[in-house]
Amino acid sequence: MAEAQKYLPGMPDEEMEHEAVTLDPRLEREAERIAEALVFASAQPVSETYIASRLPRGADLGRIMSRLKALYAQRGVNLVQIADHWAFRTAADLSFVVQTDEQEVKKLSRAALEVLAIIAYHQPVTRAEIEDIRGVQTSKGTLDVLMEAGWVRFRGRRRTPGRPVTFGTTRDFLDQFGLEEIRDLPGIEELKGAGLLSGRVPSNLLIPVPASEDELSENEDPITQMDLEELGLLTPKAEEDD
Amino acid sequence: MAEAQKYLPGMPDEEMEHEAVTLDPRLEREAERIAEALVFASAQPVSETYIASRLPRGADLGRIMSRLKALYAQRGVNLVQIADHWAFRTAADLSFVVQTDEQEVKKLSRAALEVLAIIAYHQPVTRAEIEDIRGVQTSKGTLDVLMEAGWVRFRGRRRTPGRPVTFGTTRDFLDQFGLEEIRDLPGIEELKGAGLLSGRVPSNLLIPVPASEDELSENEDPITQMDLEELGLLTPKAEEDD
Amino acid sequence: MEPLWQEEAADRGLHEEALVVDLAGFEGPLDLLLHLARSQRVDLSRISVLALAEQYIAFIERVRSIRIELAADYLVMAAWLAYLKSRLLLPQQAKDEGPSGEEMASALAFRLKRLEAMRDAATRLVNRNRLGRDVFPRGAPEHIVAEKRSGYDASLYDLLTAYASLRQRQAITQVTIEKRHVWSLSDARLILARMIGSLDDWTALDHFLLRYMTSPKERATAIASSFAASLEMVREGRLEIRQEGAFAPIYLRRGPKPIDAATLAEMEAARG
Repeated sequence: MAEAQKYLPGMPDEEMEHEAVTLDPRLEREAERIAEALVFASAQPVSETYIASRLPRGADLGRIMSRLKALYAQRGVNLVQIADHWAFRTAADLSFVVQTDEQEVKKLSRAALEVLAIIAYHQPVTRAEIEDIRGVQTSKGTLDVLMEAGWVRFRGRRRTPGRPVTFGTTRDFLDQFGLEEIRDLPGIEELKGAGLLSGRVPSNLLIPVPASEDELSENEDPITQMDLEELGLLTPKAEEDD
Repeated sequence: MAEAQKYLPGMPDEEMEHEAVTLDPRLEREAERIAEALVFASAQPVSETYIASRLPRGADLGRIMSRLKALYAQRGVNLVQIADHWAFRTAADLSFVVQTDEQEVKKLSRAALEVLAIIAYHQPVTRAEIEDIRGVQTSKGTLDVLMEAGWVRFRGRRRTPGRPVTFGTTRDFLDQFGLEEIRDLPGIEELKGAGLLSGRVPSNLLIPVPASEDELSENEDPITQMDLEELGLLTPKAEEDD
Repeated sequence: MEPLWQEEAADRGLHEEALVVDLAGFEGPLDLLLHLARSQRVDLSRISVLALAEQYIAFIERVRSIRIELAADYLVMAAWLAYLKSRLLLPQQAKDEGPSGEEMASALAFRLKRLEAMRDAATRLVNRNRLGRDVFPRGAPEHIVAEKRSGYDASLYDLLTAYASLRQRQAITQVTIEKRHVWSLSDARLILARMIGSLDDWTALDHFLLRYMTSPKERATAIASSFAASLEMVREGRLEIRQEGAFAPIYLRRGPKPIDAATLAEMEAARG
């Protein structure tokens, strides 16, 4: 409570005077209102660069944003950070009331979801590496669907022979799954610790890997419509960690 | 100030106890959060009837809304009442922040995307070559849009009869599309692998490795100031579409 | 965790009793192996790779015995596992090259663990609070932030799809143009009709078609269409045809009712 109270709206600013104040308190407060208005007015995350360009000279963006974030933390609408962008989003615990008519969430096939997870945790990652992890070739309608959704993008090229193209996730991906940054991916530290993200198989790779032709093999998963629930992908339940 | 303080978020609710409390303070606070989230997420002003239908039983809508209104009154965003509907609006004194920037982001047309992609892959490329690849004439407007966006530039002139102007991409182009260098554009195998080209690609389809955007190729001459004038490129208005 | 995967096993059509096998539910050999490994009901780092190899091979044999066609990948994996099994069972020879059976087994275990970890990660990811399902943006945004100087918006994906589909479209158009080189029956008939005036004596079909064959690629279609057209014209009495034996040259000459100039003109006109 005390913490929240510190950042109350309409609070006299004298309370913050012990902090390094670079701006006149009135200007500081104005800067806060501007940042709030800018982010609140947009449905898309707004970049810090952009916000900063609109603030009075001398305003401390970092302090302003973290103050606003704390201020909204307990409210029905929260201020969230997405990489170096900011956005207002309804509080997750209110999802039961705030149902819009159009359910905009994209349904992903099991294969697409798996590829998305691999890209997120292993990025930058090449297609060959994705296929190595999954043990099957990537079918059409997997990577392109993820790119179309705006969650996955071509990142660049690996500096190895052949210079293969690498894939990574986007800011929209973070926004979609409520992540501030990639390091917030669930369990990523444990996976790294267990060596499961290194891509380096302890021994050599004699294990058959999928042939490299581009045509789909018939055994590629056509589950697109299959219910994720049936596959246990929507019931996380007790199943924590590995 | 005192007025605002009374309705602060995260305030202990005991302070309101002198009011006619019909709800447990925690539920009351929840009701406030719900109303806030509902109005925030709605595309239109939300009717009181609708908000009331979503609130916990016994919640006093009138009191909740006026509390929220007071809470936001001093902020960058205000809660406003329009007849019996509610909406969030940028505070009137801050409208300049939101409006100064009315340069709307336009989507590139399909034709422009195609021309841009051809220039990226086939650079240095002449207008005639672009038309040959697309199989249709390219209006001058399309190239103008790309030049105006700062993604396409004149590279030089081809050392062939007529000395046609060659086009190439710019550094801004790389920035926009998140590429480190032009050679990072995916090749034919990679487009196939990502599902952007279907598996049945005719054998006559070749995708060039784009030439570096900085150096002129052997059969290109640099563009001179004189060329630009001669081409009428410094007075773009005269020349209208084809 | 167990009920979850049992359920999945049922969905995937892996019923022991009924011997109904639906491999379409599996995403390749590694997926099948992971499934089998789970049925050992131990932590993946403690699975018996030997037992797993045996299970897999047995499974593949059973599937083949009921004559279900298997993708080659499954058979390759079976062969590899058979090899692995032999390496695990035979004592390591001093001069053996390559990895030991244990190394191979641990590599396999690693891959299974990694795949499982990614499956779990996918599950956790999809169950997070999703934008548009659990969490919502401002419903009535008041501005769109134009951060790019260009004023235009396009993603690399847009650019590449536009390019890929353009190139594909254009390439296909070119293929269609190529198809015009196929001789239709009426093409062939017209050509034969034109030639007939000069055919007093037997002439090989190949010989008089030569002047029409601009490229060797057309040879097959020209001969096929002319031959079919010539049969029709023989029936009408316009042509006579003769062949000494199978694969011998085909000879043509004018028939009892040759095409007159007027009919030929009509045919030319009809073809435009």
